[in-house]
Amino acid sequence: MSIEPVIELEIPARAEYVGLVRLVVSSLASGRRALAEERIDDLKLAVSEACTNAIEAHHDVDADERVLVRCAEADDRLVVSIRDKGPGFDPDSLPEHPPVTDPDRLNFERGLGIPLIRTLVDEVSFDSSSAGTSVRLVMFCEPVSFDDEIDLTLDDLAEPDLG
Amino acid sequence: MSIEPVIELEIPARAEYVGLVRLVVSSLASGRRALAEERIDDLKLAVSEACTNAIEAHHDVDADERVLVRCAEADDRLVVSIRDKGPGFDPDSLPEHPPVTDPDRLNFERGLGIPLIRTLVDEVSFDSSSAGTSVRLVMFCEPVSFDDEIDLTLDDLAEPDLG
Amino acid sequence: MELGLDVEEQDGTTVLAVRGEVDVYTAPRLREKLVELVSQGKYKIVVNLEGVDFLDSTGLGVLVGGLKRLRSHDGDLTLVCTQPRILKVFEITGLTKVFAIHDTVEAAVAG
Amino acid sequence: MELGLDVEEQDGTTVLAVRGEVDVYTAPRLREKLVELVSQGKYKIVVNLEGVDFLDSTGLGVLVGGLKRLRSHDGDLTLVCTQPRILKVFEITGLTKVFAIHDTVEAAVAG
Ligand SMILES: Nc1ncnc2c1ncn2[C@@H]1O[C@H](COP(=O)(O)OP(=O)(O)O)[C@@H](O)[C@H]1O
Ligand SMILES: Nc1ncnc2c1ncn2[C@@H]1O[C@H](COP(=O)(O)OP(=O)(O)O)[C@@H](O)[C@H]1O
Repeated sequence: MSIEPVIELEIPARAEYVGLVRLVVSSLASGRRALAEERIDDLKLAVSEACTNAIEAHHDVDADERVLVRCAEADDRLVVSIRDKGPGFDPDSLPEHPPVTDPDRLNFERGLGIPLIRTLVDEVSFDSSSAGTSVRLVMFCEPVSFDDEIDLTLDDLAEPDLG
Repeated sequence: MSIEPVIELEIPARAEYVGLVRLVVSSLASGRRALAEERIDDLKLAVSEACTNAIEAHHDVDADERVLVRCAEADDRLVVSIRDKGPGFDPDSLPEHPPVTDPDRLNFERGLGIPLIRTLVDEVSFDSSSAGTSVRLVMFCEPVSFDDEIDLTLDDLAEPDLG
Repeated sequence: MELGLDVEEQDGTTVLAVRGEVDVYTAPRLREKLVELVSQGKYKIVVNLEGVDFLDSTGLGVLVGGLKRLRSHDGDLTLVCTQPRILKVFEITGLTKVFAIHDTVEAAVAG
Repeated sequence: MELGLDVEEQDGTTVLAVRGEVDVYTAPRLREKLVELVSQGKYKIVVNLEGVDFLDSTGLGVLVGGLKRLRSHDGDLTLVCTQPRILKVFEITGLTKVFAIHDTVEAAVAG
């Protein structure tokens, strides 16, 4: 598997440019026959959430800062990374929401971005420090994907049929 | 007039990515109310021609080279520059085609890109050396534009009516 | 990026039809519109998402905020949505349990 | 980026309907198709550009090359195009004087 040359898109850290990032990512993803439309939508939403966070991270820092989006295409995957120079955060200690059945849930308008990202893409990793954050999203393109693996039942995991 | 922050898009020097550049430029241009749809198409075509040249300039050099597209938005204009690291050329000494009425015209499939660019945008400048070429395209966005000026007849240029 | 927001009254219910992309850039306009409607005393609101091409967590947050606001006036905010890719965002986040989501404006207005 | 190329015979003329964007990436496919048609002895070709969203100088070059090839067989390549933004490219380059450009496939086939 060779990683193909990369597309880089650098935008001002401003809300109005997130749509452009979505456009670029979904255009690249649409070029991949192996990626179903539904998964393109998933990647687009995940990238949009990560970009929104990157832009918001700069609100407290410097409005002239920029967000860098890199898209690398390989035979079997699309990798999108979103880098900001915001203050950083710890993705493993985010507050949890009350359960959706709790009336108190309505007090939380935020905090859905990262849970969405985690659900939508095949792999996500965060690299965050006080110098900034880099979020790396991976979407596999091959027909036989992650989903199939997850759908394995315990029976499938039993001893192979040697017949 | 303040020049707004810039969008940068860097692509591999490959034909398949020119469409992405068009998409980005026309998306940015569509955000400008003052720019008529027809002029967005003009800018899109001019950028596409310049990108095509940039990519072709790399064919003889290094296929791993990259093309950088920068879009700057100001109140009254959109500026798109396309930079390559190809061998450079002299835009002022390009061969001319036979007139379209000459049957020999059919022997020339190429050489239409730069004439198109010159006609389509409001301003174009080339900065070319053996280290590469940068093409800068300017499209004015204000309703009162270049076209109106060019449409002036000799009468309009006569002495002002002081009445 | 344009966000279309069209308001219509139907049988004492306010139907807000949203068109376009709801994201961090456009969601503030949706929020303002909801606040405006509540301040006009519209406490039964149906948000029609059938014309929405894209909805992110910022958009979800605005809808949650709107629901909260309306509930505090004993009102309600319900949704019209049949598009799988938009429904999916509500499903993943569990918000299908928070919002009443209808297939048609008629069903939503009938409550 | 897809380029649609559909071939149809009409009254002894070959109609090639092009859909999508014709640029440096897709133009080679258009060129190959024209070469293929000529090698099959199709010397009267109408290229229908009504489905084309974008056409650049590479596309123009391929059409000029096609016309030259057909003329050398005493054939012809004519165009169908009414879209202003596509026509404009022919006008600026003066190629409206090189190609016969028709409003409809019927007119082009009738010659
Ligand atoms: N790139 C980032 N830089 C700094 N903080 C971040 C970044 N991404 C996320 N965070 C932090 O994580 C929190 C949760 O993010 P998220 O789940 O996307 O929800 P929301 O953005 O709506 O708050 C954010 O509020 C923010 O404090
Ligand atoms: N960025 C560039 N780098 C090097 N040479 C260039 C560049 N742009 C244009 N040229 C030269 O100018 C010529 C004319 O360009 P153009 O009018 O676009 O027509 P075409 O690309 O079809 O030849 C090209 O063939 C090439 O030799």
